Amino acid sequence: MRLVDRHGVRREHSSFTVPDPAMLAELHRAMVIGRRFNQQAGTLARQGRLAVYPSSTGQEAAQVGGVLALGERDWLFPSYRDSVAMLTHGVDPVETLTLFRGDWHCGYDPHRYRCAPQCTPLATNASHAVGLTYAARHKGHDVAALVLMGDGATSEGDTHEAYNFAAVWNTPVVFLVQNNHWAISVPLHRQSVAPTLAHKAVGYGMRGYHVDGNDAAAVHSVVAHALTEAREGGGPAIVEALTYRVDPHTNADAPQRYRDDGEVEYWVERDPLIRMETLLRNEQIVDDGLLEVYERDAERIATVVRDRMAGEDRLDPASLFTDVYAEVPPVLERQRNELAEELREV
Amino acid sequence: MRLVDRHGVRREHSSFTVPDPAMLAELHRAMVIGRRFNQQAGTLARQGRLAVYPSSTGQEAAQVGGVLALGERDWLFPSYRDSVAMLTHGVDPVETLTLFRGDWHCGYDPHRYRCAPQCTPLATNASHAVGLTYAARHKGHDVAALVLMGDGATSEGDTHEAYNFAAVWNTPVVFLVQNNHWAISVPLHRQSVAPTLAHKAVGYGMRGYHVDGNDAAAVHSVVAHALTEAREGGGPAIVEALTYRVDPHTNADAPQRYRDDGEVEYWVERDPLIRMETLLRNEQIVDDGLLEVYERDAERIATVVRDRMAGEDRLDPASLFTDVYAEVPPVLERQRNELAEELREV
Amino acid sequence: MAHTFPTSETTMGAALNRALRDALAADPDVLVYGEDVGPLGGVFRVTDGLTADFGEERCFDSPLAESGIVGTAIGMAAYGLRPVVEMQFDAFSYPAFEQVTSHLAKMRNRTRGAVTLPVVIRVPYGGGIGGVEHHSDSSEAYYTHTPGLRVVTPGTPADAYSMLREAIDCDDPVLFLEPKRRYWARETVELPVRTEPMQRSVVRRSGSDATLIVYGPMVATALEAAEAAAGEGRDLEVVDLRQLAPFDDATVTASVRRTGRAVVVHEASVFGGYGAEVAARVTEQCFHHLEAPVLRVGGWDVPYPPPKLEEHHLPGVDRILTAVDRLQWESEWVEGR
Amino acid sequence: MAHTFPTSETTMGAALNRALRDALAADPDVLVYGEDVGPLGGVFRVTDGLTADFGEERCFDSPLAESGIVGTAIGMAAYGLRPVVEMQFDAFSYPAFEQVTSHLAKMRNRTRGAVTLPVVIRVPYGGGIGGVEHHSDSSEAYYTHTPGLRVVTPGTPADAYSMLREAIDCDDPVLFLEPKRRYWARETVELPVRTEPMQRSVVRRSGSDATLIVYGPMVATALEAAEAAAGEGRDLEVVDLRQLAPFDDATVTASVRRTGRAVVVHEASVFGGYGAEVAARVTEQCFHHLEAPVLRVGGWDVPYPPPKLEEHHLPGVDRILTAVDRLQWESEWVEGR
Ligand SMILES: Cc1ncc(C[n+]2csc(CCOP(=O)(O)OP(=O)(O)O)c2C)c(N)n1
Ligand SMILES: Cc1ncc(C[n+]2csc(CCOP(=O)(O)OP(=O)(O)O)c2C)c(N)n1
Ligand SMILES: [Mg+2]
Ligand SMILES: [Mg+2]
Repeated sequence: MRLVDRHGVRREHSSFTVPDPAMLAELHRAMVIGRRFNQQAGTLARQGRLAVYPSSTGQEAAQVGGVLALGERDWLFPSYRDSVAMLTHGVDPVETLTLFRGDWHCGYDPHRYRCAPQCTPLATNASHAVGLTYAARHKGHDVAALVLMGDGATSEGDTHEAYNFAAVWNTPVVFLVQNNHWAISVPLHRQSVAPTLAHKAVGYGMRGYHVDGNDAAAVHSVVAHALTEAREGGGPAIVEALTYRVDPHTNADAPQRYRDDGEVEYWVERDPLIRMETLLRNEQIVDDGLLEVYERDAERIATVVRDRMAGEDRLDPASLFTDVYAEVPPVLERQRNELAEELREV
Repeated sequence: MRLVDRHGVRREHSSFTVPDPAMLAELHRAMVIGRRFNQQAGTLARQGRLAVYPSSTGQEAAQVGGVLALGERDWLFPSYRDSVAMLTHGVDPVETLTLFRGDWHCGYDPHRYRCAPQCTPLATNASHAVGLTYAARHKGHDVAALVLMGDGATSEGDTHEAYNFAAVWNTPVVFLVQNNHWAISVPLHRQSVAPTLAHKAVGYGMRGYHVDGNDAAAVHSVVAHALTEAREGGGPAIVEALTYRVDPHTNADAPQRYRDDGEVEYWVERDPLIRMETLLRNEQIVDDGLLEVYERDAERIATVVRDRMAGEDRLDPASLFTDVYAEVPPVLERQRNELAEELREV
Repeated sequence: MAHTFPTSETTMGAALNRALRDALAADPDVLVYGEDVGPLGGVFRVTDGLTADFGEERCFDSPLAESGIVGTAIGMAAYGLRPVVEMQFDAFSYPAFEQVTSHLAKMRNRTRGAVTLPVVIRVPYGGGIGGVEHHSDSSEAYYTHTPGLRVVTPGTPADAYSMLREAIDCDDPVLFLEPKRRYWARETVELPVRTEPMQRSVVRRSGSDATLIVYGPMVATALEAAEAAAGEGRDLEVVDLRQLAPFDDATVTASVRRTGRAVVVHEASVFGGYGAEVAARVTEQCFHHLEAPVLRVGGWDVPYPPPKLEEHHLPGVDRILTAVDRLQWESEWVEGR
Repeated sequence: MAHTFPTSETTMGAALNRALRDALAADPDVLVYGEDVGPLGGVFRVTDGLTADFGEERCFDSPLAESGIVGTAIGMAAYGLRPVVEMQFDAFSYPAFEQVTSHLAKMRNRTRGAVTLPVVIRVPYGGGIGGVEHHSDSSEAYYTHTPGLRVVTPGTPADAYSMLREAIDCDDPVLFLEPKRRYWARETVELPVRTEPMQRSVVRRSGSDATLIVYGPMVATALEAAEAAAGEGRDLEVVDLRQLAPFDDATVTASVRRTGRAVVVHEASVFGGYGAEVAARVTEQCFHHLEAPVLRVGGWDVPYPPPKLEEHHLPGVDRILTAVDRLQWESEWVEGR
């Protein structure tokens, strides 16, 4: 499924339509910011200011397209690679990086942003989304969820269980599989021999959509449609967005060991930002002025990130003990004192 | 897919044919023996001679049809409900019951019968079958495997992982799902909302077959076909056999709590043995004499089971320690002595 | 007419059922689900009648997938429900191990307290019922070594009621281990009842010579052993730990300082079992009060055996008393000979 | 011309790689698979070059599913192969917990020895590398409490080589825990090398005042601590346990009987950790030789912290020496005050 081809030209589709101009502009803006954010985070990682950073350069359309289809009360369930999605969803950029900076695990209050902690154990948060939307319905609330997962993660048993619970319980969840062709160094054909990952939907009685993941318009349109259907009781859905991770898996990766530069080039030519920019320019939805504004917005966020990252936060070692249980139990109280003693001695 | 209807009449099918008369007779014989075996084991359970027994009365066609499609060197991976399959595969009837009698866990040497231990943790042996056939191919051997699993077990993550490994590695495994409509007290619609369980194959790039599980001819024909394809590199397959557990889940179950007698009656009318017997008689494949021989064979096995179960085996408590590691480590040596000491004192 | 104060006998299974009922009635956010907990009432009938009485919305059967069950419970709890889920048997909780360890236990910590997960996982555990393989594991050590979880286990029907109510009300995730072979144990007690707070260990029997430290299925066995020992002139104290983690050792260390001798008893294999923790910390804290090393009694370090051998595996009165006899009652004992 | 005997420096990572190479060369039934172990050579490069040198049939990437990885390895081993699989990080072995616990560990026992499962599961474990959450767990206690598994962990490059070769040759399933922060630790040793059999603990440093009992990543730290203590006039012995289960306590009990004092050190949380077992059994067997209770040093009883706090969580030289100081060197110490 594609609505805008790689030359920025609209394609007709029988059941999906290109989002309206305002949304197209919004998608582009979010991608511009996302791209810049990935760059900035990459720099911070190289400087050692982040312990690690998994970039999503090349995957902006999939993340942004999916997230901008969410409603007010909907939740996002991101993985470690989904900073751009989180940013677009409204999570504070610096809080997005807390995990990678090593300051804490989850850097934000999930309730505040309706955004679950970035998930590292692959596929394990998919069932959380099912439970959360189930609970919301149980309480009479209209809340849907978008789960982001990779192609590799679809091999995990937890993915299967979550898909199945969602289908059987008919909870409003859309599973957006960013098929970026690689799970670290493992190519898709070692992960699955299904015709597409969207075909997995069949085995759960779900709807499955296969979409050009570098076409933000298409991703948005499909996810929005799937969310609407799901909200109306039509059940959850799998959306497979075909895309590519242009950067290494993380800054610690060595992609030359497992993939050709040629492959990367192929995908760089299909850059989601260029495509959207061409469309927006050709159709005069945005002009140079607005594009510059987007760039400035992106730059501003990058600067904020850089500045707020510059200082070294003093982390209180005693915070190790505070949020393990609702109340600090005596055994941890004693250990807190022991650590305080250690710190006094040095 | 059905080759013989419930009135014992052949049905035409475009791609599958009814097995030859000898095989039909063999299928029937195995079902007669299986039915009697289930009865006998049920009696032993009621008498307290078995700790527990999960009967498969009603499911004989699925088990027998699947197993008789296996070749000489092929392996069977049964669950706790598959005594009839094991018996048909050649496992000693008393050894089949060891687990339920509480004498030991697995009562037989898996290598001797090419039969994995009966599996209790649902779906966990499916990946073992994938690994085993992979290893056989690695060694240049032509070995396929049949995994038996229930409808409920398809919800487990391990099922998904095994299906996927089998598909990606292209190992010759047929997953025969005995859909007996219930997972203890949980009906299928709470387990899956897929059109059929065979549809799950799509998501793995596998072939899926949906077959009348009370039609031994159909099950045999489909499993044989799937095994042949798999052996030839066509990949693994899922065969869903629609059948019914006529007895309680185990002798400890209380089915009146969750299902109607009417449902049971419906299925009793579709008894796999009666159907096959009608066919065999109508087509004069067997006569009364041969049918009596089958009954006698069944009776003989029942007698053997009863007799060999009558005595109380003396289990050596020291055997607790022998097969935990390849050699008994010092720590278990000491514990063995402690237990011996305990036993001396009483 | 004079008031009569009714007393009644209850089993542990019935007490748990009543606790679930009362929790469902008290709080609309509580819900119960798992495998076969609906119309069947669970394979041990602990959820008997809940679907009928509270409706399918409050007690229902889920797909057969333990990781999914715990995972969905995490999501529900994050949104403010208080799910009580069941793992049908101990060994069938292992598929959920990643969800329990990497999410359930850590979510509060990961989010600096922003996300609270009041999930109760009920696990019928332990042996003694003649179950075939995978139906008799004592898995407490896997969970007690996982910070962020509360691990509790009742030893009596009254505690079963009270602790389950507390567990459901608790804002920490709770592994609620039910000693399945005591489901039919009876006690005369009027429900609802509230016993000591679950994080406190209790002295079930006072004694002056040595302390038996137990929990769950072994509480009754230890009391029996203490009776038998009394016949032989030895006065044993029995401490029921109740909440295994986080552990408050005040009660047990006070007891051991008094008696000077202790044996920890559990069904689980001794090696790396929970008893090791108890023995180690009691020794750390009571070293100079100890007349003998704290001994441990439990299952052997072997996979749980088949039904016909479980009597030789499980610790009983005799094995406990043998350990008590080894507590160096003569003064010139030296180890390692 | 005179023979020169080459000596060379190797890292633990390189030693493990060499062990895999030599095992692949020595036995056609050995094969290596897991996530990213193929062309990438593993995220720690321990399998570097194996696919290139031995072919895709002998070392390859599997689908991303840990339970499936262990499950297929079980099937392969049952058919006579000797699979060596990798769990990419400690916490990512949890999805395989059921396969490890209910099948891998028990298969020999379940089948009365008919089915042997020579599977090696390599797990890079522990912290100290600044890993984000779920990348630094010390999960040994989960496995050491599971009878049927061998759990081993090397502390030096030479042991890494030798023990991995042994593990692959061993007919028991082996959890091979690799202290990931020591992958880059160097040692001058000529490979191939065979050190002591893995089930034996070894004294890494002799000393007379107290015994430090360690394994894996803490071996180097303990030796450092012993050096520091020597400066202060305390002579510490360091025992490297190596095989944690099944455990042969002869070496360690002999040491403690000699020194009369002991501290067990590991990275894992202390509560319910492996150190509890060591402390408990050493106390049982050496009670009258002990001048002080066996103390335990480890991580706090909290989830593994984020990178910036791990230095405050992990036991280091100071925490070890503080514990040594608490070993009641003055005679009138009484606990509980
Ligand atoms: C349960 C689990 N196993 C292994 C890992 C280690 N790991 C981290 S990322 C990754 C590859 C994931 O690939 P994919 O799902 O395609 O997502 P991508 O990184 O491509 O976005 C692996 C194996 C993990 N995080 N969790
Ligand atoms: C992992 C696991 N979870 C739970 C159970 C408990 N249990 C035993 S049988 C059963 C139902 C299985 O249903 P199904 O797969 O349809 O097989 P059937 O019994 O109908 O043959 C359950 C839940 C188990 N054995 N293993
Ligand atoms: Mg990917
Ligand atoms: Mg069924």
